[in-house]
Amino acid sequence: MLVIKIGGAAGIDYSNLCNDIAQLAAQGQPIVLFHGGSDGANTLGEQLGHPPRFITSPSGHTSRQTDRRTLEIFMMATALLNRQLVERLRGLGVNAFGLSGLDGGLLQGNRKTNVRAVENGRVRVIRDDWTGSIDQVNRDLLQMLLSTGYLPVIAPLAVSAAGEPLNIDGDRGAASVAAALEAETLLLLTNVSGLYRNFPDESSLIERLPRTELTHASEKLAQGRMKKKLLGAQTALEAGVRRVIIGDGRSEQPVSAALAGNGTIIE
Amino acid sequence: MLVIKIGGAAGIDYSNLCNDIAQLAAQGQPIVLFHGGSDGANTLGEQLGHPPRFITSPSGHTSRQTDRRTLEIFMMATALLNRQLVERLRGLGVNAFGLSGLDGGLLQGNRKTNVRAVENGRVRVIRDDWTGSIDQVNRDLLQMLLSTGYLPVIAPLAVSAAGEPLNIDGDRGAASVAAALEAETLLLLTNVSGLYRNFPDESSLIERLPRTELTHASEKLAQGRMKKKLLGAQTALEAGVRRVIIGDGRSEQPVSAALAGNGTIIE
Amino acid sequence: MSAQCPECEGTIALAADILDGEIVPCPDCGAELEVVSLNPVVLELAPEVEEDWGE
Amino acid sequence: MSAQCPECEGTIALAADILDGEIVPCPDCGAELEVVSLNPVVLELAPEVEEDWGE
Repeated sequence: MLVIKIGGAAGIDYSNLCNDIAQLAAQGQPIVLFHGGSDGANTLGEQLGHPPRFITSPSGHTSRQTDRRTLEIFMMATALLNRQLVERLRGLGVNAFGLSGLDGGLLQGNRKTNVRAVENGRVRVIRDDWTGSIDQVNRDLLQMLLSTGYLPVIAPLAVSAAGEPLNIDGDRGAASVAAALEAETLLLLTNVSGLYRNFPDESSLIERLPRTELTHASEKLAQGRMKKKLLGAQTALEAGVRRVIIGDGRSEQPVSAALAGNGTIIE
Repeated sequence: MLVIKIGGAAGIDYSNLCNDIAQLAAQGQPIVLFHGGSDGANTLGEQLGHPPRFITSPSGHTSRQTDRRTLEIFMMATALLNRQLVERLRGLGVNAFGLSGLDGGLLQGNRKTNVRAVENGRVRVIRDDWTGSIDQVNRDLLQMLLSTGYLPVIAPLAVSAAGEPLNIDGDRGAASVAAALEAETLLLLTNVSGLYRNFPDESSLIERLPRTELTHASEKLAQGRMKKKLLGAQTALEAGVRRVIIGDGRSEQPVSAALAGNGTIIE
Repeated sequence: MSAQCPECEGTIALAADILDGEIVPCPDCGAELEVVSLNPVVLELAPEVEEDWGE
Repeated sequence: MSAQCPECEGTIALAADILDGEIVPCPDCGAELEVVSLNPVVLELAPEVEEDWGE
C-alpha cells in the first residue's frame, strides 16, 4: 500500500501526478491519494473578501486561523481540488472515489477548544477555531473502498464526535491514513526536491535520513511546512509505516521518481 | 427504501429535515438523501463575479448555462451544502456519508455536446456546456454503503465516460437513484405544499395524482422547476418506484408529514 | 449579408445582427444550420437537439 | 489598570492596551490567566495548551 500526499501549493502539475498514478494503479499498486488545499483556500478567501489569517503558536507552528467562514471557504476550495483530481484520474481509467475525513467518519478527531496565537510578542487565546487533531481512522471504510476497486482521493477534513468538520494538517492526515493501513510507503510530495541540510541550497539535499535523526532535523533543519511534514513522518514511522519519502511534486513522474530513490528517504 | 430530494432553494430549514431523518433512520428506515444546490451556486457565483445565466431551451426548459467556471462554482456550492448536511446528521448520531455522482462513478451520464438557447426569439447553439444526462447508477456502490450502515448524502453531479463532472438536475438524479434502488418511495421536498391545480392558490393543492395524469399535469399545471419534478416522478414510476410524493420542505417534520399523506401523492 | 448553405449550396440571406452560434434554417433545402463563425459568416449543419437535463 | 487574580486574589497590574483574550501570568502565584473581557477587565484561568494541528 502506497499513501501519497500532494500539497495544494502552486507549481504542482496535477496531470503529471495523475498520469503517474494511473500507470502505477494499472500495474496493480494499491494507492490512496491525500491532498491539501491551502493555496486554493487562500485564493478563494481573497476573492470572497475573507482573506486567510495565519497564526503562529507559542511553539512556532503557523496555521490558518479557522473561524467558521474560513472553514467553509476551506471546505469549498478543498472540495473543488478533490473533484478536479477525481475528474483527471477517472479520465485516465482510474476508478477514483473522492471523499473527505468528514464522510462516514473517515478521520475522527477532537476539535481544539482554543488556540494560542503570538502577535508581536503577546500571546492571545482564540476560541472560534475549527481545527482539530486526528485520533482515529475508519480503516474498515478505506479497506472496503480499496477492496472493491476504488482509489480513494481524500480531502483534508476530520470530524469531531459532535459531527463538526475540522481543518486538519494534510501531512498529518496522510500519516494517520498510512499508519491505519500499515502502508509500506508514505510519500509526501512537495514543491522542492526534499529536505535540505541548508535550504534553499539544492546541493544540500539529504538523500537518506535515519528515523533517529528526525527530531533533530525537524528542530534544526526544517522550516515552516517542512516541520509539519517531518512530524507527519514521525507519526507514520512510529505507527509501523516502513518508510516515508519526501519527494518532488514538480517532476515529470513524481511518484515513480520518488519510489526509485529520489528525494529524502526516511527509514 | 426511501429516497429524499431536498432542493437548494431558500426557505428550507435543514435542521427540521435532519432531525426528522435522524428519527426515521434510528427506527431502521433505510434512507438516501439527495440534494440540489441552485441557491448556493447563484449566491457564490454573484460573490465571485460570475453570476448565473439561465437559458431556456426551445421546448421551454430553463437551466443554468454551465460553462467551466460555472461548473466549478456549482461544485463548490453543492459540496458546501453536502458537508453542512453531513455535519448536521452526524451531530444527530446518523452515520452520514457525503459523496457526489462523480465519486466512484455513482451517476454515469453523457455530457451534452451542445445546448440550444432561445434569446428574444432567436435560437442559438451553446457549446461549452457541462450539463449531462444520467444513464446509469452505480447501484453496487450505494448498496455497499447502505449495507454497512452509512446514510448516503448525494450532491447533484454526474460523470461522463471521460471523467468529466456534469451538472445534473437534482430531481432527475434522485429519481434515477430511487429507480436503481427500487425504492418504495421517492420524496421530492420543495418550498411549496405540493402540486396545485392553479398555482399559487393553496386551496387548489392536488392531494392524489394518478400516474396516468402525470403528462397532462406537467404540460398544463406545472411551471418552471415543478415541471422537472414531474418529469423526475415519471422516470421513477416507470422504473418501478411505487410512489412519488411532492412534499413541503418547510414543515416541522417534512418527511414524516409527507409519509403520513401530506402533499401530492403520485402512484 | 448572405452565406452559402453547406447542404444544398443555395445562398441564404442573413440578418445584419446575426449571432455567433445562431440557428438558421435553409429556405431552399430546409436543413437546420448553425452560424459557426462571423466575418466571414460560415454555416454548418446544426448538431442534433439533445434532451434538456441541466439543473 | 489592574485586575484580581482568580486563583490567589492578588492584584495584577495590566498594560493599558491589554488585548481581549490575552494571556497574562500572575506575578504572585504564577497561574496563567486569560483576559476574558475588557471594561471591566476580567481574568480567568487560561485553558490548557493543546497541540497544534491545523493545516
